[in-house]
Amino acid sequence: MPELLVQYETEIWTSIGETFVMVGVSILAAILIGLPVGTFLFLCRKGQVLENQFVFSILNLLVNIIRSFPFLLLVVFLIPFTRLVLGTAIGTAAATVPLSIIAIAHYSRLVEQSLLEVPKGVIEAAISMGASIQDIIFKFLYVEARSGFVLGLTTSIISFISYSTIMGVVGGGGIGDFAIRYGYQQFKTELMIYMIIIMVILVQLIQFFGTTVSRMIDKR
Amino acid sequence: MPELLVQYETEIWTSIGETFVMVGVSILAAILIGLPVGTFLFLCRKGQVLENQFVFSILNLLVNIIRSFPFLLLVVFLIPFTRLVLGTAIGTAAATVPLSIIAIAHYSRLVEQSLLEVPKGVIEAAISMGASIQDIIFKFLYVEARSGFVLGLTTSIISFISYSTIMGVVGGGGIGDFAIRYGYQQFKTELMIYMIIIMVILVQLIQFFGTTVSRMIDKR
Amino acid sequence: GQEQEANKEGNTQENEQEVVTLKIATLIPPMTEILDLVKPKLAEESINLEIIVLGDNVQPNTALAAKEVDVNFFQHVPYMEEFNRNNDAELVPVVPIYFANYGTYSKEYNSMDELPEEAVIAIANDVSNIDRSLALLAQHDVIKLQEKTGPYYTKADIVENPKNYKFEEVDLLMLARMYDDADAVIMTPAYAAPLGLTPKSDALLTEGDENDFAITLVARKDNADNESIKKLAEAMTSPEVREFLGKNYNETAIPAF
Amino acid sequence: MIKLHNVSKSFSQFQAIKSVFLTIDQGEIHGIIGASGAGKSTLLRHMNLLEIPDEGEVEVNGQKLTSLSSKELRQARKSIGMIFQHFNLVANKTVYENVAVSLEITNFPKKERKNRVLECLQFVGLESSLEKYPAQLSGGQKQRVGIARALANKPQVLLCDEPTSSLDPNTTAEILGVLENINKSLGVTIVIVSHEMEVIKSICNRVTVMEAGEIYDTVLIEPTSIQIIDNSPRYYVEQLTKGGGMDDA
Amino acid sequence: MIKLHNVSKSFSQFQAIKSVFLTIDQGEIHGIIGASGAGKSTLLRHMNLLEIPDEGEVEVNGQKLTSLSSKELRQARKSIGMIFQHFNLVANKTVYENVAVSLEITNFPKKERKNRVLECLQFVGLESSLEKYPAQLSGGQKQRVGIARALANKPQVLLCDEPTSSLDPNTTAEILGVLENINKSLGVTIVIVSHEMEVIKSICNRVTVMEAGEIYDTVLIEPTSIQIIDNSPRYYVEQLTKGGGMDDA
Ligand SMILES: Nc1ncnc2c1ncn2[C@@H]1O[C@H](COP(=O)(O)OP(=O)(O)OP(=O)(O)O)[C@@H](O)[C@H]1O
Ligand SMILES: Nc1ncnc2c1ncn2[C@@H]1O[C@H](COP(=O)(O)OP(=O)(O)OP(=O)(O)O)[C@@H](O)[C@H]1O
Ligand SMILES: [Mg+2]
Ligand SMILES: [Mg+2]
Repeated sequence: MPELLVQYETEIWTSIGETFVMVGVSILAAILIGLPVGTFLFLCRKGQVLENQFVFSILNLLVNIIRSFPFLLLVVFLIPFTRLVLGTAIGTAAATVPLSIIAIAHYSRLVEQSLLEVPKGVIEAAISMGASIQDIIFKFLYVEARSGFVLGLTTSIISFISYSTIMGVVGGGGIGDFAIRYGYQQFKTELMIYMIIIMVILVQLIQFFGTTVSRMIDKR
Repeated sequence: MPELLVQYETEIWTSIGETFVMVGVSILAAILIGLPVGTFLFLCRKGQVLENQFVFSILNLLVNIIRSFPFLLLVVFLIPFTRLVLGTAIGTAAATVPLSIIAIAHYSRLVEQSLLEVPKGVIEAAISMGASIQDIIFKFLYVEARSGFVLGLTTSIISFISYSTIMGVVGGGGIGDFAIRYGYQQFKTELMIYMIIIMVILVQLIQFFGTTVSRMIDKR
Repeated sequence: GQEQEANKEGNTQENEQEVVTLKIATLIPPMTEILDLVKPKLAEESINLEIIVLGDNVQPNTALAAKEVDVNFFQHVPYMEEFNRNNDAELVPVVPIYFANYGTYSKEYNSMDELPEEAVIAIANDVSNIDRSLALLAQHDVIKLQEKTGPYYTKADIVENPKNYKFEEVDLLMLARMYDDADAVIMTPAYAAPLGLTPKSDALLTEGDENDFAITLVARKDNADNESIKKLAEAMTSPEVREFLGKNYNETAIPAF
Repeated sequence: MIKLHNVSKSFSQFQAIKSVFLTIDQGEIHGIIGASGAGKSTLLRHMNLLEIPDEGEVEVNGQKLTSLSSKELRQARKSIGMIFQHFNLVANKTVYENVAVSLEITNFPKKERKNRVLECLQFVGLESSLEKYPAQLSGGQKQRVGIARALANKPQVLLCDEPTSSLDPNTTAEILGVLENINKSLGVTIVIVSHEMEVIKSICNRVTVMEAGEIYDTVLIEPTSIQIIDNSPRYYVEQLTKGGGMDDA
Repeated sequence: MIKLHNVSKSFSQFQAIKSVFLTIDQGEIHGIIGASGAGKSTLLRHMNLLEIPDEGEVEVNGQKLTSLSSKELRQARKSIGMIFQHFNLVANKTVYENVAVSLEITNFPKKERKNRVLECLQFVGLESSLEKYPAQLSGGQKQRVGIARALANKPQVLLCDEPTSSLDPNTTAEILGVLENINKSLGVTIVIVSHEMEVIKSICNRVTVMEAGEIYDTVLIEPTSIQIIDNSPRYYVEQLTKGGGMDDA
């Protein structure tokens, strides 16, 4: 192992840990909230089973507002909220709040788009059986869209990692921030390159894993 | 119009112009290069017409490398390249280079994903007619995936706008940077809020336009 | 802005004397304001000052070293030297303009003594500012630092921290926002000003002007002697600038000329 | 009982169903026949309100579907099975799961589900393909999964849109046997859209002939009953040669 | 001429085609018949190499498809038309465009394209639906678009996978007439997979009966010729009542 990495070993492990925490929480948020939001964006559309112009517009606007904020400003805007929720607005834990909110907005769009690819006939089959909305969602839509969900999540996770690099602003840390602070601002180019290599490996693994899983569960 | 906006009118218009330049060039790059890259990512996959593990791995790795860079560092890394291409590495024009590269990587993934949703039977029909790769792409794949392309581009453009806000680093300017510089750094909160409202309106328009077009061209 | 535009146009078209364009990279007020102030004066001397506002504190030096700009104005000399060391660059100071009077601020406490045990102190997260923040505290005997091992003090250099203060490193841009969150914040007046805080009346500790940290106009070795840069330096150290700083940035940006 | 009262339906400009009145009795096997594009599928899809009429009323089993709340409609649909012309299988579910899902939705007693699924797949001769996915099935096999799915939860009304279009005569006869059987033993009302005259003739009691969105006529017939034929390739050879062809070319 | 020489094909474990030898002569109308899942579609799909055999060789029009370069194969496929069991239309193209695309691909003379498309759509009775999209078509209409598309560029070999499965008897007869006509006048070799005995009987010269991936027998027959029947709903009523039913229920 290069000497430089040995020297900074503790910090590197810490920052990898921070990235995992930030991205992990974002993934959870994307799945637990982004998935339902995306589902409702789809279901409330014109012509769909829950058609509801009002709910659709509200959700659509909310997602758009979050997505239109310059990320840095969103982080700042959310400080009071973060403080309310976590008691502090700095540190890795605090960084997960804005990241999660971005994650939700980001993933819900990809979920919506995947659901739009589900053949209409399948939804009709579900309706004709008298399926409840819940059944339509879980037993039909999610089953047919699942490989799209996985690919979308893969893309999103990689974006989350990229977003997390900005979280140095509120002391979130993480590999990217480490690369920026030590590598870029202190001109330790070699260290920066190692960090980037770590990130590339991480991203490559995530992409590989995502692609494989999505192919495995795609029986179409 | 609020006085504050009148006061900063010139600057605001300039920054809107800068955002349009940066995002516009990114969109062009996404379409002119991201679309082909995404198409090859799809076509070179296992089981597809151009199956080619080697090309697939290379493209996949390249896209992943770009996407794994912390955005700020990508911008910095690309400075020599930008300088080579444009003769300068600062300013709005220079900012378009890293933005475009990100745009390509970002959009190509969404293109790949949309193409994966094209029913296999349609591709088989094309093959059975003796269609060339070019015909398969333009007369079948793109026709069937077009609404997905538009939705993906919509999502991407909104991401580009968000990415462009970081381009202040190399003097790229733009609305987001304006909001950060005047609104945030100088605590002109009101001005910042106006800028964000402008961005929300812009994003909302893009989303509306994208959704409408994608629905219009979706005949499935 | 429009008047200046017209001025510039007029210069290029009508003056026989050749107009020199001088590109200067900078970051935030009051730096930008000082430049805006001198710009019309330089125009009279056929110097077109092109102000490039960047958003990051490495790029102005990178751009200067790469000859994309002719001068920059955002840093103190130690920071510039550190850049030179790491990048084989030959940046040189032209003239110091003002001291950004570094200070410690607290929303809740009125003096450093009131700060409780284990209080959280927010500091900037880049090395040169960590160094500067720690040095400020050491200057006032709040902590004790060991002999410098590298170019900068780091948290590892703290040998005595009697009240066990916790240092939270955040981005420069976030420092002011931490005023509500942390027990104390160490920052430059540029970041404190928008909160309505001045070193003179609000800071618990200040750096004063007995230090190396004056914000300096910086050029390259190869162009530092340029006539137009000299004129720029002259304009930036003029009585008008002094007056401007005194009026708008009293005790916040102390003229260093 | 199914009652369409003055039902009309247009797609943008095109009027697909023109003021149709039709009553189908409880326990009947009712055929719908007509040229391609006549409106058969569209009419059938009105009987579980997959298509909402522009005008008119639809009544099934004494309930006016057109005036039910969405919850009641959902309940009503649980007793109306449907076989789709294009199958509409869930591509990511196995054959078994495709059938099982309709039992999950209708709260079929949990313990009996597995048996019921297997039973229905036996009806259609797919007991050996439980774990296959639709993409791995032949056309006829897909269609049979669709049939098994519609039968599974013992509906009171069964709407069939060309249920045997992809099936060979043997399998067709078997499927028709199953339909006739559930009609006789459980009194299920069956509506069959088909263009195969033999299918219609062999099991329908009454047949509606459609033309260009209208009912041309409704005819009462005596079903000829299904001829369960020899289920082997020999049958084909016999059929082919009996017309005067020469064997073993 | 189409020649399958010792062709075998497995899907993971399942062997769908078992060492098949089959020769279909130039200008022949050849039927393939057999139970659902027997391997008819899979066999047909070998004839343009949509399915690549695990073993064995495929020869069409004197060219060994199995040993062509991909460019040559593409060229060869241009003269092999295919009608798919599930149509495989381009959902975002209109009826007109779906047919026109096959002419664009084969570089059919530009000036004649429009006429050719209209002609083919006339063959299948869809001249009035040019601007509709597949989602707006009935099942039979979709199938007819698939047929028109396969005919358009005047292939020398036509592979038909249940081309009339969704069509009423009248339309079926018309389509068969078209097929017979191009066979007679242009010498096109036609292979028809079908489970409808009448279809096979009425136009095929030779019929292969398949069973479980194998050829059970190949039978030479004398086509009975197509009965073009009265194209009106009256026909249905007559057919239905002639068997002893009662008119006007
Ligand atoms: N991709 C696949 N994976 C696994 N099994 C397959 C696949 N494709 C076809 N099969 C199996 O191969 C057998 C033959 O299929 P094929 O589609 O050729 O039948 P067929 O004779 O055309 O039947 P039908 O008349 O029902 O269309 C079937 O048992 C089917 O389940
Ligand atoms: N969504 C739609 N938009 C426009 N026209 C439609 C739509 N759905 C159906 N049609 C038209 O309505 C008519 C009736 O269609 P339907 O599917 O009911 O025919 P069908 O009698 O079932 O024919 P087939 O035997 O071919 O399946 C057709 O002419 C079809 O083109
Ligand atoms: Mg139909
Ligand atoms: Mg088949």
